[in-house]
Amino acid sequence: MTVLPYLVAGWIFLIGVYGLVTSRNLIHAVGCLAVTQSSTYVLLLAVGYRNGGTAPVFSDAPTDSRVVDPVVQALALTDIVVGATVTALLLALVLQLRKRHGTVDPDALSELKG
Amino acid sequence: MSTSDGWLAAALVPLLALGPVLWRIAHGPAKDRLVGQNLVSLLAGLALLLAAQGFGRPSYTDVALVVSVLGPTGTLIYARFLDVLPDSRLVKWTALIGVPATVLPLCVATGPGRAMAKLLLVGALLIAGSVVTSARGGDGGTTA
Amino acid sequence: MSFRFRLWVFLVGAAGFAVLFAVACFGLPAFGSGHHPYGVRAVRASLNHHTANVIASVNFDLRAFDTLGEETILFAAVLGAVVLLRQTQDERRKTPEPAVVHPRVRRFALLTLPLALLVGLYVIAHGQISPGGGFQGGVVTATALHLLYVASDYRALERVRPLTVYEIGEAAGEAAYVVTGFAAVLAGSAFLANVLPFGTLATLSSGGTVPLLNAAIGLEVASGVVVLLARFLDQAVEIEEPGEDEESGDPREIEKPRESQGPGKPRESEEPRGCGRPKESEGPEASGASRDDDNRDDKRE
Amino acid sequence: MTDVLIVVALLLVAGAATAAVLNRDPVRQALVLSFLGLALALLFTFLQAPDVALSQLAVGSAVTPLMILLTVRKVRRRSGNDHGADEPAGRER
Repeated sequence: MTVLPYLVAGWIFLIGVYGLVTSRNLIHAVGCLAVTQSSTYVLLLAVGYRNGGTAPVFSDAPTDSRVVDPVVQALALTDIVVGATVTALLLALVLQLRKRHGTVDPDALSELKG
Repeated sequence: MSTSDGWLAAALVPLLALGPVLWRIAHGPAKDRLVGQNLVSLLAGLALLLAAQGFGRPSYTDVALVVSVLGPTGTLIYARFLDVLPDSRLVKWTALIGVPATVLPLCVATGPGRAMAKLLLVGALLIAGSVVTSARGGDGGTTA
Repeated sequence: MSFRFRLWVFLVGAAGFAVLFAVACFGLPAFGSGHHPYGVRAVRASLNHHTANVIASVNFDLRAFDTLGEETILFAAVLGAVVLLRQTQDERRKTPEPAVVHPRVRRFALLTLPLALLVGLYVIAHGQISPGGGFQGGVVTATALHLLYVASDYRALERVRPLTVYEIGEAAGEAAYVVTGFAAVLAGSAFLANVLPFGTLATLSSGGTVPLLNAAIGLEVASGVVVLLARFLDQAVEIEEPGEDEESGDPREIEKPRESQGPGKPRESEEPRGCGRPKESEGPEASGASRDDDNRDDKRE
Repeated sequence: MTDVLIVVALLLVAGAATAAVLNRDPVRQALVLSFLGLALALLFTFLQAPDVALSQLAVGSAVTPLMILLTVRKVRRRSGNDHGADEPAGRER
């Protein structure tokens, strides 16, 4: 239990990169990138967790309760939304590629180049 | 085992049920995948409600509230794109039995007040969403 | 770089990463332990500013300048996607057939729509008190709006969704954030400093500038996601490239059991109505170009 | 008890991530990604991060898969021409 969350984060990262490397479809590759991104959230929140802690939101908890680390949560929170818009940008690029070169296979694209 | 542990143990039930559902989503035919997606949001909503009670933080129910709103929306959008909205007795009965079985004890535990109103709202949304997206003859409509 | 070679490079790199990462994991403080000096200080600072939700306080008060950066990335990403997905000269719009929706689905969607929008706004508005905030609530609101698409069809969504307003809304959100920052400067403090009275803990008006910045972000994210989804929907449903021939379209398109559709329901006929079949204006070249396209594709494969 | 919940959610997330990568068809992948989004939201709630859970829920369960589906739809509208360019079956080399 002491390292399991970290190892899971590492596994998600590796499997996501594996998908990126072996992908034959850019849309699939963008999905794999989204998976890879989620490994960072898991790692960040795992680092910030404290046994017996509760969320650092004091509307329904006493202000002296033991809380988990809010800083990493703030980092992960903004990154998730910004990451989604970046995913959208990548998908827009895929659509452009498709329009210009008629394919979404990265290998076929590099063949086109020469 | 304290009461809060009891609630968390109850949250484990829908959580463990998610495992087989993942298998169906990853390997099943198109119809099963949509049923799976439907079931996932229902089970996740129940697990979140129970966990909120188990952690003693009523404000966590906000997450369940968002699940109950976005879950059926997501299913209907998928149905629109895949042109299929299968009727599923599994989802329907899970909702009709699971949601009251979860929400009513939670209401008893929280007692009357704003928190209880929110619980009932989430429960109603979960039931309505699941029934609409799983009843016989339902259809996401054709794509356009 | 061949596929096999690439895989080998990955495997070597991944093995190295796995070993180093595992070693690093055992060097980290055990899960659930350790002390968090920044966390403790953030909680203290947040309570000093009467903000119940410490995460909102970190985002919109302690690290407000960083959030401006994040917001700008979001703005730029949306702008980039909009530019990439605009309608080019050789593309034409076609009117999609109105969709046939089961009345029960329609009723459900129309009833849930106001509720879903309300939930989104609630999540934004309660950002400084309970879990939630502009980032999350913005996305929820934007997604909720698409219940309308589920309820009837894309045309209906377009009619009630003036896109320009959302484009302006996105820019206004970004601008409001910067203006709030400069207002602090005018008040004789630092850029984005929290200069307003803090109010009482756990009320809607607590937290000084936090609710303002929160609302600005909520506006920007909601508008940004609506604009993004609108562009993607435009591309997928309405805009048609020259040579995009629906009838020879892939029958496997997305595996769909046709028979599951109700009887008498017309299969969505995507063929453009009246206007713009290849006989008109740019038609011949267009279909010719597409044929060339096909040949090239065939040779390549 | 919280630890048990966290471990189960972690295993679900790891499984969903693996399934999302190994499903080569983007439409299938989109559905698995939305499962991954919900599983992550559950994990984040158990890690006492409801704010992050809300964010992940909104983005991961609806917006990202929807955009992937829309892109697939646009790309496949023409794909009767080049056989199998988007189809996972046709591309073992």
